[in-house]
Amino acid sequence: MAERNVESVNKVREAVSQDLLGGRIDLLLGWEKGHYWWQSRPLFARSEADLEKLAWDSFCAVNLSRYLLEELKDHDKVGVLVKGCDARAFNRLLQDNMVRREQVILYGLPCPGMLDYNRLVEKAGGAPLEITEENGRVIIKVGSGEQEAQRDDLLLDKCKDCRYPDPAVYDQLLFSPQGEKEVTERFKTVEELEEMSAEERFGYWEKELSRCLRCYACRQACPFCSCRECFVEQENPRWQGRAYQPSENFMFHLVRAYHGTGRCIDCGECERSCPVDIPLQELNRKLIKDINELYGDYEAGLDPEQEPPLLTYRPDDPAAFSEK
Amino acid sequence: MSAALNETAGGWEPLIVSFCCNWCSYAGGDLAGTSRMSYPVNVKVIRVPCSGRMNPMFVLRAFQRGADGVLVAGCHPGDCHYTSGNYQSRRRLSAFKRLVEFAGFEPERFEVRWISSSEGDKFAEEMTSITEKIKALGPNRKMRDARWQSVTSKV
Amino acid sequence: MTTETGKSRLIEDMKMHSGQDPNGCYQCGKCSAACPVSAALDLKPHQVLRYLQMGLENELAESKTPWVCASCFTCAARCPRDIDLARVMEGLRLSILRNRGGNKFGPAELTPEQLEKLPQQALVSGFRKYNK
Amino acid sequence: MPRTGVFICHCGTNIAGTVDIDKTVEASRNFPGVVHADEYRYLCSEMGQDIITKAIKENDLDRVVVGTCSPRMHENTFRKAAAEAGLNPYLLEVANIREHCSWVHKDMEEATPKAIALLRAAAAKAALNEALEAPRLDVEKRALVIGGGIAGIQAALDIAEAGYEVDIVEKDPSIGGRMAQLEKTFPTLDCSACILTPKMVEAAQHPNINLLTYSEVDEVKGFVGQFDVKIRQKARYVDPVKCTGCGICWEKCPSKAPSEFEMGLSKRKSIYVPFAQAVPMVPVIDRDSCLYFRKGRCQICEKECPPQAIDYEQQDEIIERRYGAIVVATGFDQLDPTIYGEYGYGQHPDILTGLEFERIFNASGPTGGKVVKLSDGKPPKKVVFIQCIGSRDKARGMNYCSKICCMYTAKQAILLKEKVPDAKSYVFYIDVRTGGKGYEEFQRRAAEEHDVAYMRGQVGKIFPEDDHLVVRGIDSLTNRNIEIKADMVVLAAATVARGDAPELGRLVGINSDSYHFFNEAHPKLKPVETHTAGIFIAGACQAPKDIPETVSQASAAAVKAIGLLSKEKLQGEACTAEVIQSDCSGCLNCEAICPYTAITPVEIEERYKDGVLKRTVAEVNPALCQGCGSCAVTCRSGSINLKGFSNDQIMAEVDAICLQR
Repeated sequence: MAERNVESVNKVREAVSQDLLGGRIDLLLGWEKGHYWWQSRPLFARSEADLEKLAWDSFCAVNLSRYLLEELKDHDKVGVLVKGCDARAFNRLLQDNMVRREQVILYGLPCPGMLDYNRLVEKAGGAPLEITEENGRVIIKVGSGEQEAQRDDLLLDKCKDCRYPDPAVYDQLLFSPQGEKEVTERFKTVEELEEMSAEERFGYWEKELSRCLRCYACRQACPFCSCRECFVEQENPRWQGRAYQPSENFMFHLVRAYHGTGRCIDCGECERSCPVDIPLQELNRKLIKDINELYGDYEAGLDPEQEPPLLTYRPDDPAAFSEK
Repeated sequence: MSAALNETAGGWEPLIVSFCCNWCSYAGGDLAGTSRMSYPVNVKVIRVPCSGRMNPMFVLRAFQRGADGVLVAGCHPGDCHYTSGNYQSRRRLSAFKRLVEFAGFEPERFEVRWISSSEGDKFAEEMTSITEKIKALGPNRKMRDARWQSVTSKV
Repeated sequence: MTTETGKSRLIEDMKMHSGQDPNGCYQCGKCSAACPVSAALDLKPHQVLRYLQMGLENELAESKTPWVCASCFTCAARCPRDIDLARVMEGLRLSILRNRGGNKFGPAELTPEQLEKLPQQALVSGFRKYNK
Repeated sequence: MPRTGVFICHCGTNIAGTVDIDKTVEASRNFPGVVHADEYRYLCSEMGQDIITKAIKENDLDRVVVGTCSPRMHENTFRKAAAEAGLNPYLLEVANIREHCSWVHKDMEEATPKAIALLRAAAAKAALNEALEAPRLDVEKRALVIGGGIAGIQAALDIAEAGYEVDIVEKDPSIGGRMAQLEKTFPTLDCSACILTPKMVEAAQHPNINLLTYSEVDEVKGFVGQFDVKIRQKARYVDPVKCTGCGICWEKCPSKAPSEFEMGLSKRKSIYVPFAQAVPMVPVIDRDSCLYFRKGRCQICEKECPPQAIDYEQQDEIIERRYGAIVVATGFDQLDPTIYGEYGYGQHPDILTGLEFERIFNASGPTGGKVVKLSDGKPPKKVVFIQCIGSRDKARGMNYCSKICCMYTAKQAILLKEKVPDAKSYVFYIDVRTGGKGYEEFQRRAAEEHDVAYMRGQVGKIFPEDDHLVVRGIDSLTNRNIEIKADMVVLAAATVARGDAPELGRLVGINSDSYHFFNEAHPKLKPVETHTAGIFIAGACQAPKDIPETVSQASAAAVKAIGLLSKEKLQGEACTAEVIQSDCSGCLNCEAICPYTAITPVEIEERYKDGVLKRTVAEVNPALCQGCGSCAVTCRSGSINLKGFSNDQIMAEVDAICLQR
């Protein structure tokens, strides 16, 4: 991935610089290398110099579409690099009328899946210094030598279960599409939890959610959380207490997940950005599984024209309760 | 803590909050009244214009405030005074019911029923059956807001 | 013989055995009209229902009807009040049998050896049937 | 902090019987915000309402909580009392401590704490009530009557007489409905056509009435005062203006089909008018049996028609009009007795239903008025009438009594005696129910003067034998089985709701009971109104009834409609939704689910840094909003709220109701 990496970054930079420097867009959202070598953080490129810092490697996990909410207030036209999940996030914002399609130029990047630094550390048995990638294998340089592993074993959770690596919407597609991936274990954890008894499940979630310190990183990273004032911060009515204790944590996470019914694109950013690693994606996946089961398969963000499940109905809909 | 539960002299009595839609289920409740039927006193009804008005947050709020069971009652699909209120609430509350069960609530804790304005007997039956089921399950500790109970039980 | 609440024991037993409530009948007579053996009955089926409603247990006990009834279900299939007359007749037969002659035997009449040998199940059902 | 007054009603002993009034009043005193608590035996009485009005003034209360019967019963009464004291009526809240408490819990120890909890919740909600104004809506001065039977005609005539425009939508090619199929009517035995036809002509000629026959309602939107209705006028393939009703076309038409009007007992042509006195006298072509439409041949009607009124290219027409009020008068069907194998209906031509037998009496009926057996055309010697076929039948039929069968059977028995003097009638009945004016005397005349043998008992079995029908019944007064060798059997089949009634109910927005008869707003006090404002019902579509009752219901429904149309402005719904536009993110989910399309996007400008930010937010049209509150739930940030049932009010109610057991 390394040499292909340099070549691909140049391809991206070249495609983007025409528009940025040509004035078609006044801002480009991309990635740049962060403080550590295994971090790629968002880049707000406005000039030639900014474009130099552009990066496209195996750590560009951050969802850039989310930044459109703020940036489109100050810029008329914005360009954004979109992987599969970022493109579906864009469709989410489009469907929620948060963005106007003509305001944004989308540069599609079929995504090979991003690596999980913790898995690198685990595989390397120590702090890895550097990695190189060739045809599906990763060579990790670590103090005492090298470790090698299949790339697929080192992916982030959200990339392991990713069905649509290719962007669902784009203006230019910069690389050849990867094609839809076969995903079998998307609801594995959900099904395991469903097997448990009510008490065990409550125990599981009480343990997980007790770590939540209500920093709301999950809400900030989430493409479907676009309210101007979130219900947790409202005073009249005071839906939600401020203290982080079991009943309040449950209230926040259950309600946020419920707000994602038929809207969550399963991009996993909430789980990835959670500082205390709560498996938040499982709550959203439970709702996705139930909506698919009850009201027909629906993949949020794929097709903005398709009616979201909770905004429509059929008179003969099934119900999860007795209708006798 | 146990003192703060709904302890009464005769042992624990469950508290059931029932949100009833004004046009059908609430009228069904009125009919149960005029027909002098009886159902357990544990059930307390809050009137909402339509089952479509049922925000899942009201259900969670009830559990936080110490309710042991919540029953939402609306018109039979097709009978809604606002034509589509119960169609929408059927989807919303189905997804939400599965979610709270996934979070660890027993299925009997939160239930939804369609009760028409001419089904006074069904209204009484449903209220009795949910009370008995919850009595068998025992008090609900999940999502109970301990601070709120102890603060207010003195009032 | 009436129970404490003044109801006829025979009829209460019939209700318990058959699970049918004679009060549901409004005497339309359709059962008797269709009954194939109606001619041979001293009390027509709708009359049996009326006697049950009126509590005339002696006439019912003496009547031939419950024994002539062939349980062909013609009446039950036609009853507009959804009463299963065939089961009513069956219930009637059982309660007549069990009330005839009062107590047959109770635990006191049995010697310890008999109590030893007889299977528990037989004892219990015997007491239930014949010990009123 | 609000100044709330709590008023508890004894309701005689209805509440006081199982709720300790004094303890409730005491408890109410220490609810948050309560400054005055009182009680009275009958709060809904004049005296009671004065107590409330006086207390509001004396203690300058700005919130009122009334602990009485269901708000569905007296909320308006108490709101008016509050308004009299100058308090906005929507600042009053009712706690239902009768139907939902004292009447359903017998033990005072248990019922009192519950009543207190319900009152606490009402007080918590009242504290957050705001003064609301109901919008004033204009009323379209035009009524729609669905169904052109005697009920629809009578309602339309009364509304038209009051000076308002009325459209009658009738599914069949002619108005007249069931009554047109009758030969004679009880109890006066006057000829049905003689009293109906003048009404039909009057309706056709009335300047204010517009007849839309062979038409159906496709869609009803809007609400009281502004119903937008789409009516599909099916293609007749005959130009009503040119057609003179001369009848040459249906004389010459070669192909035939079973006549619905004659209940299938005889045939009609493919181009036809249902019956001789049809109004309008304009035929329709039945596509399924017409040779031209099936095979592109014939076209005799087009050739023969003097005014050239036939037009094969005619298309269905959709008419869109606005109405202020709607009267549903769609009538009834007769039960199909084939579900009772024991009666053999449908297996022998001489076993008929009451309506079919009525057609046989009719001069323009299948037998030209001669009462003969359909099997061999000979006059019947013995005719057996059987009552309660499908009525009063919990097992396989309808559990109710169809009310009209005892009378029309007696009438048919009398007509039979007049037409076939040596015929003998037998009537098997369970109970003869003839409660109307002059009904009992009429029925006794049948039994006494027309030699009709009334047998108290049902029939168990009917089967054909040689050239007659063996009827096995019973006379439960003599307890004797009876066997009659009858020539003809007439089944008094139950009156049932129209097959498409649930569909029409859903379309128009009114609900129906388990038998699919439309639900009246209140069985005793509002028999012709429905739960949907502006929509009224009349006649057999609400429950089985005879012509006198149908006509009086029709006039009642007409008066209700006139009362509505005569208003300059209508009071709309006060508890409507409202958008807090600064919070609204503009996702417009609310617009997507609003059943009344009352929410529209609107562009607003907001201060942003040094400039101005233009963005789209939602806006509610209070005139269209009916207050269902579905938008308030689909809005994740709670930026759209429902006045009267707002988020904070319901949350406050939940807190208060969970507080004290």
